[in-house]
Amino acid sequence: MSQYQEKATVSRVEQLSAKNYRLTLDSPDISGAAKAGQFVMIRTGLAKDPLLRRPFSIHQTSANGQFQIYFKVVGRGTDMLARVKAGEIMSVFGPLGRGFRIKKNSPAIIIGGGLGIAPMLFLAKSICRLKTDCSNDHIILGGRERSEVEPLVNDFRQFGLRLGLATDDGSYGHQGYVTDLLKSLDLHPGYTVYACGPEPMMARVYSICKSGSMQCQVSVESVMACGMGACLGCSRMTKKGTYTHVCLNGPVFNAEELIWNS
Amino acid sequence: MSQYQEKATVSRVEQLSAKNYRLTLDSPDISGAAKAGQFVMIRTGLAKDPLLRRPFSIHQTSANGQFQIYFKVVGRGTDMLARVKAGEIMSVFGPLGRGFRIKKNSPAIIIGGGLGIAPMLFLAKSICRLKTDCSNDHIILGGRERSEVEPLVNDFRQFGLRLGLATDDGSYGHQGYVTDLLKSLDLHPGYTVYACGPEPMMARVYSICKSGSMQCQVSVESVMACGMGACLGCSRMTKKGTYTHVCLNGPVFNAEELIWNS
Amino acid sequence: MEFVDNREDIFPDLRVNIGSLEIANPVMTASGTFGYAREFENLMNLHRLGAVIVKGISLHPRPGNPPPRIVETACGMLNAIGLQNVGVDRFISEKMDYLAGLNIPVIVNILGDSLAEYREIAERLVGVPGIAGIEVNISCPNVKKGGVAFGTDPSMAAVVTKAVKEGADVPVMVKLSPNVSDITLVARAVEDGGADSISLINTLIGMAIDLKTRRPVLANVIGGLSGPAIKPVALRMVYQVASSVSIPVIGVGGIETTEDALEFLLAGASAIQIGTANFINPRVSEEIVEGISKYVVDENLPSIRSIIGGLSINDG
Amino acid sequence: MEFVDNREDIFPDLRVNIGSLEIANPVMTASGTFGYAREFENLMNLHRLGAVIVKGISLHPRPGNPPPRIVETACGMLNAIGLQNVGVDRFISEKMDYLAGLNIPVIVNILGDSLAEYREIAERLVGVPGIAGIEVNISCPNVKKGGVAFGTDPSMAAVVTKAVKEGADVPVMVKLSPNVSDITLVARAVEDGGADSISLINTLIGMAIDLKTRRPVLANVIGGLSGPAIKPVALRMVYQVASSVSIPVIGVGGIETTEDALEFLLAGASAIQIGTANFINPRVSEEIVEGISKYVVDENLPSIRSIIGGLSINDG
Ligand SMILES: Cc1cc2nc3c(=O)[nH]c(=O)nc-3n(C[C@H](O)[C@H](O)[C@H](O)COP(=O)(O)OP(=O)(O)OC[C@H]3O[C@@H](n4cnc5c(N)ncnc54)[C@H](O)[C@@H]3O)c2cc1C
Ligand SMILES: Cc1cc2nc3c(=O)[nH]c(=O)nc-3n(C[C@H](O)[C@H](O)[C@H](O)COP(=O)(O)OP(=O)(O)OC[C@H]3O[C@@H](n4cnc5c(N)ncnc54)[C@H](O)[C@@H]3O)c2cc1C
Ligand SMILES: Cc1cc2nc3c(=O)[nH]c(=O)nc-3n(C[C@H](O)[C@H](O)[C@H](O)COP(=O)(O)O)c2cc1C
Ligand SMILES: Cc1cc2nc3c(=O)[nH]c(=O)nc-3n(C[C@H](O)[C@H](O)[C@H](O)COP(=O)(O)O)c2cc1C
Ligand code: FES
Ligand code: FES
Repeated sequence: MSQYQEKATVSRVEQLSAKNYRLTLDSPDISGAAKAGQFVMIRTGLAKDPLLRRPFSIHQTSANGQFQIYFKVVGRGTDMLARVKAGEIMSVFGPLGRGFRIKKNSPAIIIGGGLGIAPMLFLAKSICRLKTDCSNDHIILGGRERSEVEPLVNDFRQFGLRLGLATDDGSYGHQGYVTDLLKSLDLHPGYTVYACGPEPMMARVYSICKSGSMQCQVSVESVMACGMGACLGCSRMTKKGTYTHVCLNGPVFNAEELIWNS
Repeated sequence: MSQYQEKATVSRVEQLSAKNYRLTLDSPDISGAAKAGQFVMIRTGLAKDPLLRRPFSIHQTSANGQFQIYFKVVGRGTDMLARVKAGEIMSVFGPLGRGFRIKKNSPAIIIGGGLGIAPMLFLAKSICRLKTDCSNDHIILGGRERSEVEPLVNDFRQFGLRLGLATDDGSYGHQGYVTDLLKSLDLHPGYTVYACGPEPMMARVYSICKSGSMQCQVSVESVMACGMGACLGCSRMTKKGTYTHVCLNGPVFNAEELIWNS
Repeated sequence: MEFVDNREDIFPDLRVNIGSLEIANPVMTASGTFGYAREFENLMNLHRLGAVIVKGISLHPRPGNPPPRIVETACGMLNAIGLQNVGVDRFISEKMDYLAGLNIPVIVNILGDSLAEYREIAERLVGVPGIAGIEVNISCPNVKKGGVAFGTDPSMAAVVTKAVKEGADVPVMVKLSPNVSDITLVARAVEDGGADSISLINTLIGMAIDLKTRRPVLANVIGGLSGPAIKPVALRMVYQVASSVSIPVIGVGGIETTEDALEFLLAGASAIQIGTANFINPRVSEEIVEGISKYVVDENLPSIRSIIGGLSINDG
Repeated sequence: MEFVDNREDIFPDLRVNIGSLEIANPVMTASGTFGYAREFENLMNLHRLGAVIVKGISLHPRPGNPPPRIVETACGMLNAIGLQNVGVDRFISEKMDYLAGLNIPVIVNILGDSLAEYREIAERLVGVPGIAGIEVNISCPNVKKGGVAFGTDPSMAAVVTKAVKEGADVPVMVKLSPNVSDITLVARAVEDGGADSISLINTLIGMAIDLKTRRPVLANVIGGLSGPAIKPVALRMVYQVASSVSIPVIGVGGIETTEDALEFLLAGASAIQIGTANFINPRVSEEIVEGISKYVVDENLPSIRSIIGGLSINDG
């Protein structure tokens, strides 16, 4: 398990919508070692405030030693990150955590909701590379409105998998939930569903998978201080009644291991 | 006494030597109200660290609503300030303090040492404006080496006053102290000496003035939290045995009011 | 006249009660961080303040500590001003006229070296027009005699409170030191001593060292830590004290924004004080009054009072 | 052989003594912030550390608190991990082999609910290879029983120290809580109780509130404040304690840089611990070892020991 603390140069900053940004970082060690579903911890400023690094999924990597993160401005750290300019240098730590366990022989349904779309590009890429043909696999992207989904769609199109789109307000794709689209598929127990998004979405996805006897992997969030097992801050209760740590044993879990309130 | 908290746009950033910078800020209210010797308090970052504003002398103002500061990177706040880019917006508070009391009918000797050169450009300008002819006034600039003095000399040349230059290492102008140059002048009690620089320099200047019965005004520094009389942090002992406050009663004092260790 | 619609005057309703003292809104400026208010007159609208608390006043003038008196720390600052002030008599003759003219409640922060001094200061303030209350500083870390011991020993704190109450003709707020093992013990002691309200926290005791000179940065060696760094400690203590006493609690420590202020109200504070933040943004207290006002409107609250102590604790 | 020049081995001389324990340099990792060291093996050279202090161990395994367990504050963080740990037996069987193999001093941080538990943990650690010392946590704010009371009451602190000393076969370091009125009283009590050294500070008790949900952010309501925000308090307490006891003091609280570490040594600490900073830069402890080494060379010091307690106080 190789983890690196790299000084990464920002090579590109894209503003994809009012609050959503994408950064491209030159970070050969991290991008070389990363697997889909893993994350990095980024220091968003130079000073002591904000103090802690912030966790971000690896959005995609490229062969030339770069990786991207896709994020939304929600607070002080992400606000600072959105002000970063190309050429600046950031301290990045990763890749961290356990990513998705790709089931090579099982058709995939990838579901990303809102910012949960972030890790799914890397996952879709990895699945298609592993399978060479992924035209039987599905990807479902959803969000509250058009701007949360549309800017990313082209990136997903390149793999040739079947794409379903949904927004809560119907401003883009199906009006409704990603789970509507999931249910509309001809589901069978052979599928593996990979999901990332808001907790209620993942809970609904898991309950569909459970009734359909499908494998379900989810990427969950937690407040993190260290991202690598040192602080024990990122605990989450498991069905066994013990705490697991999202940064070490996740962020991707088999959904059945966790407790879902819904 | 008008003081403003302005959101000032940075219109220019100049790096004058390895560690010395000059910022030009669009700040019509402050530049309109400022007098030579006054200062501003600048927030150097957006976050809570560094927490406090930093004090900087007003280097010069311009008729189009701009003022400049000239500063050296010595710690975290000035380091952040040196990274500011044109177009960024900073919170600036001023003008603060009591500036120089220009004696219209007295020939002036202006002495700036190191960063103490900063307020002297504004002072020279103000003196020359008030007197219309200042060719009998003197200005003496000094520093440890060439880079502390040379980049500013042209700005001082424009007023037509007599210019003396000194560096500790002799790399520019006279090798030695500004006080050597002061002593070499034909001094008489009519002069008013205005000085800003390291404490030992000001102490020596004052002792020369004292023996020559010349008026001496000095601009001194102090650690400041508020810059406007609210915290009582910037105290300095006076000859009377009471504390005075640099931000309110200074930064420019008659040297004879203060205690000088030398 | 009966047709005049007065709703604009009371909506949003920001009034809070500090015992018998009703103030227009819960925002006060903290002692030692707002001078004697006049320093701010050109920078903000002083009339918007709920109350002004002035720099600590002692019986006799005090010169304060030698410099350096302040040093910045991570998200905070240490101060060792040493209670520089003009003394109670000159305070009354030189400062109170202006303050009384502001027509906002003025609370006088006082500090003594002995019980007798505390009581005497309170007595000298009797009948002075414009004084709405006294805040008793039993917690300043920057004076060598008395101060600290009073604030850390519950029974001494109670006795000081009693002494000031006996002397004073206005409500008495006692300001607690956070440098104690159990803040609720001190709080209950001053409540028993007759305090009308409690404010907390004063500064945490801290120190900074200059590596180059190998000396303490502050001439006084130690100083009081304030600013956002201490907010979590202040919030915890306000919550603990508000749950332990029945008199009003005023929260102070690291408040910089409207959100900070509202958090203290949720924790049980009836009002808040703004300290170090005044140095960074001299308009901050007015901005927080505006922010609280907006919050009451946006959240459709009947009054700001409805959120005081409104924190829900999960027992789940 | 007598011609071998060994100066390179001892220059720069970073060795310090914690009572009978000599460590190669004054840099330790603080309990609860460095896991069981293995988490860092790919990120830094563990062999460069003066000592490793592992996560607090209790007699029986503890699940820890429900999430959220951490929240960032201004220049700091609150944690309420709740002493999640595998218990002393599994610690010995699962973790000690690796730790012993590192060949650096391992100090085991322990916590009990009762005197008997403290002593029993110490006894179970007797004879376990690789353990260089025990650090007694009498100050964790995150467990409801025992912990807090032990740390804030000097006589209880002394009794716990005695109990652990009776059980242990290695030097005992007692870790003090900063949430007390007079830290020197507790320090002297644990010295009298037989402590071989004292470490301080543990976290300050704090709280954070989520305005949107109107609930405490931490499921545990309160948590321990750590990070740069608390450094001034830690430095002051280390200075006070180092001036009050004759056993070695180990400084901890907000150390992020070499300069921070050196300031604690000047204040009287014989060694330092690095906590929260490990989360931000997992290599920080090694970098500080390097930084101290460079300082000793640059300043031409005979050894790092020569600056311990070297603070000059102006009496002027
Ligand atoms: C493994 C992992 C991967 C993530 N990947 C992405 C991603 O690819 N893109 C993206 O936009 N975001 C991602 N997040 C969430 C991201 O870390 C937070 O949005 C970010 O830390 C917020 O920082 P801030 O300083 O802007 O907000 P703060 O000012 O710290 O907080 C603002 C709000 O965000 C919430 N928040 C803060 N930190 C976290 C956190 N660690 N997890 C969840 N909520 C938090 C707070 O509760 C608060 O409501 C991920 C989180 C985890 C744990
Ligand atoms: C009235 C006044 C006018 C000033 N004008 C100028 C100017 O025109 N140009 C300029 O370069 N500097 C000026 N200074 C000094 C300037 O304020 C400091 O250099 C600056 O605050 C340092 O901030 P920092 O965060 O970079 O340093 P810090 O990290 O805070 O400290 C670094 C070093 O600088 C010293 N220092 C910090 N603050 C001050 C302070 N307020 N005064 C003196 N020393 C300090 C510290 O002791 C330390 O050694 C002035 C100071 C005052 C009081
Ligand atoms: C420079 C300074 C001077 C202070 N003087 C006093 C004082 O005279 N009396 C007092 O009770 N508190 C005094 N305080 C404490 C503040 O009133 C307040 O309790 C403390 O700073 C915490 O609040 P803050 O974090 O908002 O600053 C002073 C604080 C500072 C920073
Ligand atoms: C997440 C976390 C867990 C901690 N766990 C323990 C512990 O188990 N035992 C203990 O004595 N101290 C524990 N501490 C306290 C630290 O060892 C240290 O005393 C404190 O964090 C102050 O140092 P710092 O500011 O460098 O972090 C913990 C601190 C943190 C942040
Ligand atoms: S974030 Fe620290 S253990 Fe997971
Ligand atoms: S800097 Fe605050 S009073 Fe002068």
